[in-house]
Amino acid sequence: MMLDTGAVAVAATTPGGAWLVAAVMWPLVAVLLAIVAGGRHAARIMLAAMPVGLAVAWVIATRVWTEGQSLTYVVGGWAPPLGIALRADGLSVVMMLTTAIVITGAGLFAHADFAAKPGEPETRGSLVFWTLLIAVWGAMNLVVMSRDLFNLYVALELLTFAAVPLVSLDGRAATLAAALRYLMFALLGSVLYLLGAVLLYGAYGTLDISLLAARVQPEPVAWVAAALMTAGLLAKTALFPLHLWLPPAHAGAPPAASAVLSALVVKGSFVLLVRLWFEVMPSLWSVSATQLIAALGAAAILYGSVLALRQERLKLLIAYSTVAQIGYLFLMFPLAWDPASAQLQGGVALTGGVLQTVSHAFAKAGMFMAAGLIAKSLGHDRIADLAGVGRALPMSLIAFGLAGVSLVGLPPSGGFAAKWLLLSAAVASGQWWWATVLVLGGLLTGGYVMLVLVRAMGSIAEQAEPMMPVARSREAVALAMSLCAVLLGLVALGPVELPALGSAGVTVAAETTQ
Amino acid sequence: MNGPLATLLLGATWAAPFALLLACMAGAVRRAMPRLLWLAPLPGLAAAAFAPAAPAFEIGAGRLRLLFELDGPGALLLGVAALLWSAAGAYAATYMRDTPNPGRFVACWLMACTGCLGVFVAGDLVSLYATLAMLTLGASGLVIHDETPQAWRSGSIYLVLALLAESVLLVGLVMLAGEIPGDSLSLRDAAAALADSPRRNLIMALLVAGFGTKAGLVPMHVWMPLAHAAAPVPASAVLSGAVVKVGIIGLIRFLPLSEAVPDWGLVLTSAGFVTAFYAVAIGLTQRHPKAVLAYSSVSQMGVVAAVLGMGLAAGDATAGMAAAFYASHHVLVKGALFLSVGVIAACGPGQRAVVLVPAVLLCLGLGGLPFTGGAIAKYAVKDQLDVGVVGWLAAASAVGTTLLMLHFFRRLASYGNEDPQAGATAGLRWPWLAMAAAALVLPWLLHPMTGLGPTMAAIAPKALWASLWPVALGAGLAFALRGWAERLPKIPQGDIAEAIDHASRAALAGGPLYDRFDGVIRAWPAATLALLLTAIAFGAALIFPWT
Amino acid sequence: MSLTHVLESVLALLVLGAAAWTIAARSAFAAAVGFVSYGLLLSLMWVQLAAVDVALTEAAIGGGLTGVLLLGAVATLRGTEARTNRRPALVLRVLAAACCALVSAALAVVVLTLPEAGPTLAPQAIAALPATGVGNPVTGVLMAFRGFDTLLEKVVLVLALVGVWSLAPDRYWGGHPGLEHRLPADGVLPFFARTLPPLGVLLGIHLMWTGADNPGGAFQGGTVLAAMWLVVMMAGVRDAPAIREQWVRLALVSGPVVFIAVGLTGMLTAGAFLAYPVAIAKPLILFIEVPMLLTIALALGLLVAGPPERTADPS
Amino acid sequence: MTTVTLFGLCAAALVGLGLYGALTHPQPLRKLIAFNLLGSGVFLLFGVFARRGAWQAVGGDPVPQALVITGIVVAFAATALAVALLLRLHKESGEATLDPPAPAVGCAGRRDP
Amino acid sequence: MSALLDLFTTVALVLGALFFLAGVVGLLRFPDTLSRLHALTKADNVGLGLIVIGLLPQAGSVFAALKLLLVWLLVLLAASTVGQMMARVARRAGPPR
Repeated sequence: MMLDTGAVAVAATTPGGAWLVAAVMWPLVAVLLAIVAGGRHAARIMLAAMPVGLAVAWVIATRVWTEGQSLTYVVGGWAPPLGIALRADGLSVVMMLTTAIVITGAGLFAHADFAAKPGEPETRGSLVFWTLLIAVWGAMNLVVMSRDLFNLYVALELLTFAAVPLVSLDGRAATLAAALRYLMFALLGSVLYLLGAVLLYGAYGTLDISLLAARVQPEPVAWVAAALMTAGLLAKTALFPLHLWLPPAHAGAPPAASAVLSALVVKGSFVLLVRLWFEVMPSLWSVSATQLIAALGAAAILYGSVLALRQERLKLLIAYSTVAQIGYLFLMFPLAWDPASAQLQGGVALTGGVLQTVSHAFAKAGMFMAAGLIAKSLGHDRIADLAGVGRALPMSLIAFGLAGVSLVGLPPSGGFAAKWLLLSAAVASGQWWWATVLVLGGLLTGGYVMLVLVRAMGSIAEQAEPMMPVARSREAVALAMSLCAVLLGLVALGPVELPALGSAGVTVAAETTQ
Repeated sequence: MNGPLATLLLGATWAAPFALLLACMAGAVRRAMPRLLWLAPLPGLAAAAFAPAAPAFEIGAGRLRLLFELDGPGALLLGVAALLWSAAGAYAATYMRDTPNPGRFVACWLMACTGCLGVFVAGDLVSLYATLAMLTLGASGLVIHDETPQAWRSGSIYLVLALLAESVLLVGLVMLAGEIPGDSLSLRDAAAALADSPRRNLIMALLVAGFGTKAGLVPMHVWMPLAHAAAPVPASAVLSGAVVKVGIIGLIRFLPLSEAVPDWGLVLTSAGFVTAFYAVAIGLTQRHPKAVLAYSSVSQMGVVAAVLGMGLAAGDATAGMAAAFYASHHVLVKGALFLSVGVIAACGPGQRAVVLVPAVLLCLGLGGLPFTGGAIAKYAVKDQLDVGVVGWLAAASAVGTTLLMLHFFRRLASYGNEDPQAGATAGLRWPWLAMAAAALVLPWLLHPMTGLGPTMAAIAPKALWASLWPVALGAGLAFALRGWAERLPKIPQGDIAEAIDHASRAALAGGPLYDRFDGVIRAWPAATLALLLTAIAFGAALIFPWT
Repeated sequence: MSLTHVLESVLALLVLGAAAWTIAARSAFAAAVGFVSYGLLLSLMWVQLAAVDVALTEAAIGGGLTGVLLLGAVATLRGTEARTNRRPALVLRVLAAACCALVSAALAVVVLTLPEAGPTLAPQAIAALPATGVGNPVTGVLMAFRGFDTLLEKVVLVLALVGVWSLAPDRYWGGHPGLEHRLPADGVLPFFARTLPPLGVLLGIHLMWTGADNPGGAFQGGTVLAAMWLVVMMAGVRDAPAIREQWVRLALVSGPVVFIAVGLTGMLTAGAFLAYPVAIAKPLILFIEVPMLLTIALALGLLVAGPPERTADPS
Repeated sequence: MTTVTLFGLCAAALVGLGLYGALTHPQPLRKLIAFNLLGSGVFLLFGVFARRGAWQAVGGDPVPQALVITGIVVAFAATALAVALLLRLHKESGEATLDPPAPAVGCAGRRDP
Repeated sequence: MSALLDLFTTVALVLGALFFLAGVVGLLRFPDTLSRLHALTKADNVGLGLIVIGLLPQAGSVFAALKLLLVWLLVLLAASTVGQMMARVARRAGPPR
């Protein structure tokens, strides 16, 4: 078949599209600059660059909001399928803002740990940490904006290569092993993804998401490709039972890194998965496929929560909670399945899923930072011996508690809004079993959050060695993250029409598919 | 007074304790807080007094519009609950003076207070759920406070059951929200939508289960005896007095009382009476006065549920108010009696009269002794309970209550401090006496405002006799059986809670199994194999759509 | 069945055989050797597929650098081999084999079902090639149509290098990478390492230069340069540079930096990021490829050399 | 059987072989080698598709060929990072294995006294 | 003329192939490392040399011819070096098993 661009209009750069280039390029420039300038200046460069990143993300977000349609940029002026297009739709914008806020928070939080002391020579941490942190930012921006499956492959690898060394930053054998497991498994995942992309190209002669959306047919090649890509992305997202790498990696990394890994990195591949299911091949899926992916999600919720309850160390508990919370993201697929048109459709369910992604990002960032401070101050993070933390670090504990409020899904947190939307979608589509899972998950989550809180508020008498003081400013950062998670609900259900945002990408896709 | 000031009071009802809670972040404030606890509920009291019909206090916009407003029953319960919270707060300032970890106590206290008072003013589904959740978290903290094994067990059982109830409620509320036309989430619209919703039975089942658990209807009553016995005295006072009413107000708000729903009415009524008698029976076997009181609370909530059930069956809109009035009397009495337990524990032989004289009045009052607050409370619900066999059941439950309360009285009397020097400080004595007086007098003053008929009719000879004979009978029985109490079987607190223990123990025993399983599936070959199997499964799912 | 078919079939069998050997070999060393030969055979396949550029790359990387990397690792890890040979349970292995076979089968089905002549972007690429000034369509794709990918790929290289460096023990940070070979300066290897590079460098630059119109390009050239440099380092003729050296850092980022700079000027001069004004497209591309050659050579070399393992101060 | 089909099937087989090695080999280094086989199989498949796209004078679709070159580089970077990690792990622990010593979770029994 | 050249090429190639064959046989049959090495390197160098010489007439341009020679040169250099190193290793390793 020769290439016919079909009904799809050739992607063209929209006014303001240049901002997308800025969003991808500034982190790269910052990284390269830091490598040259060396660790002595890396922290300064990054902190200087962060406002830029926030500003760029904000500009793009406001433009998409106000104009109500997505921004597009055709790189090099070579339109797909030959070239590569970037596009910022609602989903991208939400993720970009989240990324910007979380990484900025992580940077501020980590400054005390990794900023080079004046007058001293470059150290390992001072160069590596900042370089990789900003690289994660850039990779995330690219992952949520790129429209080309191969370009996305490179972006995912960029994300992985930036994330893995963050895990083993402290160089202990345990974290090195965790990082290696993470890297190997992620590589397997991305190879499967690439294999699927290759098949799609072989069958349809393009890698552009919009063009593929118009061409994919329900036939063996598409099925194989879809299955492989889904499995690969699930591996990178650490959905049960593919979570082998997550707990040790996220629990072993430095707090700021854990925050970024848990909050953002696993979401990169998830966003790509959403694009794949909702945009590239919304009509390829079936009841059984959507039920299957949600079943994995449900298993993750229950399994992860139970194991979180059983952990003895705080950071491991939080890591397993991530395993569980990732599960929630996948309940939206069967709820977004529209039997009438036999395809996935954006709407309440998708909005709920996106909301869960974002609120979990903030909550988990706040939780890991709080846990990091607690561990730093106690010199350990054994849950059994947390007594007295409530008195010593009230702010940190409140940060943890508020994050927990969002994870449990209590109003007005973003977690509640997400849960509410997912529940109402489940009720509306009469899929009771998923509603039950949502409820049970909330119960278990409440269990392990309360466990930590009560322990931490225990009487000081039990508490042995004195605690190290931690900087108030760092506690404030953790608290800010958790507050974002809690207040997100007000934004989400409030005036700003996040639902429209969340599904904007899908509506656009729908236009292109018809 | 219905101006903006009144509206502000509605907001302040929960905002004031919440503000104090936030203030606890500062160490200095936290240390001073026990002495300020009694202030927290005052705005709520004022709101109940001055703003029962004020326009709603709103925050937020769009789909998330939080409403706070009052209706008749809400105002009534809010008022007495606020009074109890205030008195118990003052009491706690003394009682908890040298407890370990006062910081956690005040934090949990204020959290529970915020939630509890918030529920009474909550005007929409979201704020209702939010305040319920906050109440649960704070209350479980209060139960666990002493950190004894018993406290841990009670606290965790309470937490599990409460969260379970809230989850059930959440599903119900979400379904209800789906039934409401438009974007509104306000309780009024919700209740209206429920009345004629195609899925009414399911939603009703969820709501009754949820609020029933909160109100401690059998068999979901397990948590009450445990929690109320384990918590520190002032905490159990508010838990048993005010917090339990959260379930009642929930039922009042959502049940479509204005139209007859006989089947659900029957369900509720029978559940109520079963609870009432079962709790009396178990309560008689208890030793610890707080446990006895807790069981009496269970039984009284059963009576309230029966009232609502009858109202629902008959489509009698006034049942809501009647139930609220009966419940509000219970708030005062139970609060007072729980406080008395702490007082008598501190009183030497010399001072017991200060406790026992009012206590006996309150006990008999709960049975309906004429001229006590209990009499008017009973009188207020006669429209619902004086019909046919139900009337006899109600009278029998009054007898049982008298019996149970006298049993409590004897346990209380034997609970005193033997040290002749010992004496209860003013900080304990006055709140108790204040509550006792309120319990005896306040219902008479409140009744005229409820619009449940002429108050004076309650002291007409016929009414007097109707409320006297069950008390007399109960007292007679108590005297006749005074020896038997020792011979009754010893049933542990929270009777069937043992079952829960077994279940949880079994679950925990399975624990190491999870760990081993996790170790297995997280080993490399298994995990990578899982990766391939996932891919294959999705391939299969795509080839066999199974639509 | 023509001769080419026979040859191709033989080639395919050889490749599969080498692969199977690589998987099944008992010792890791044998596996590594097997992988190198596999890489070389595979590059022949690429030639058969009319993809000489890829063949060059595959030979240089698959046969060359990866081989060096693996052999070095094998030598270090030889001690642990005996300890870490607990194969998974038989049932797991059988299950794994079944699943892998299933995946292969699915792919085979796809290969067999797809039509002989597939969709292609060749017409578009050829049509657009004049605008880039280069004659080799692959280079056109790499440097123009999908220059964005190439740029990111360079950043990936640099980032991976940072990741490798991050594995240095703190005390050696900024120091020299591991390989240190104290050989007699008059040994044959040093002689080799002195004689070969001039030719190799010539070859590398030639590859880059010719890449514009014929098979080859900055990447293949850079790989050859890296190989030369590794020979020199391994022979101990020159020590690996300390990673804190300013020139190392500068040379490392020079490629992507120039690429980005040109791309940004493209926004002004050619109306899009990474677009070239048609008139000077080819000179621009060559101008980018020079620093890119440097970056690739340095990055590949240092990736193989590994993290710093000696302090920077002369010892 | 044409070149395209022949090499296509060869690629499919390579993918299976690579997967099997990556799954079952106890030594991380061998897994890594297998992973490289797997990757090259995927690239070969891409090359086959490129060949299917031959057009007039052009022997194959240049876009996949270029992408394969990029892919090879990325795969090499990944291998280098993994090898470095493995060697450092070996230096720290004296071992080189991916399977964790024991699941790092504890008994929850102690939680409720 | 060209026919002659073709003939020359063919002969050279065949001869070269024969040398390779000999090298392989030697590699397989000779008793110890050193002699195997001897067979391999010598045969390969000469064999490749013959092949290159045989191809020279076919090379389109002088430049191409030079490239061919360069290839030979490189192989000679590499083979001699590697052979020397292997020999050293073999000697250090002692008598082959």
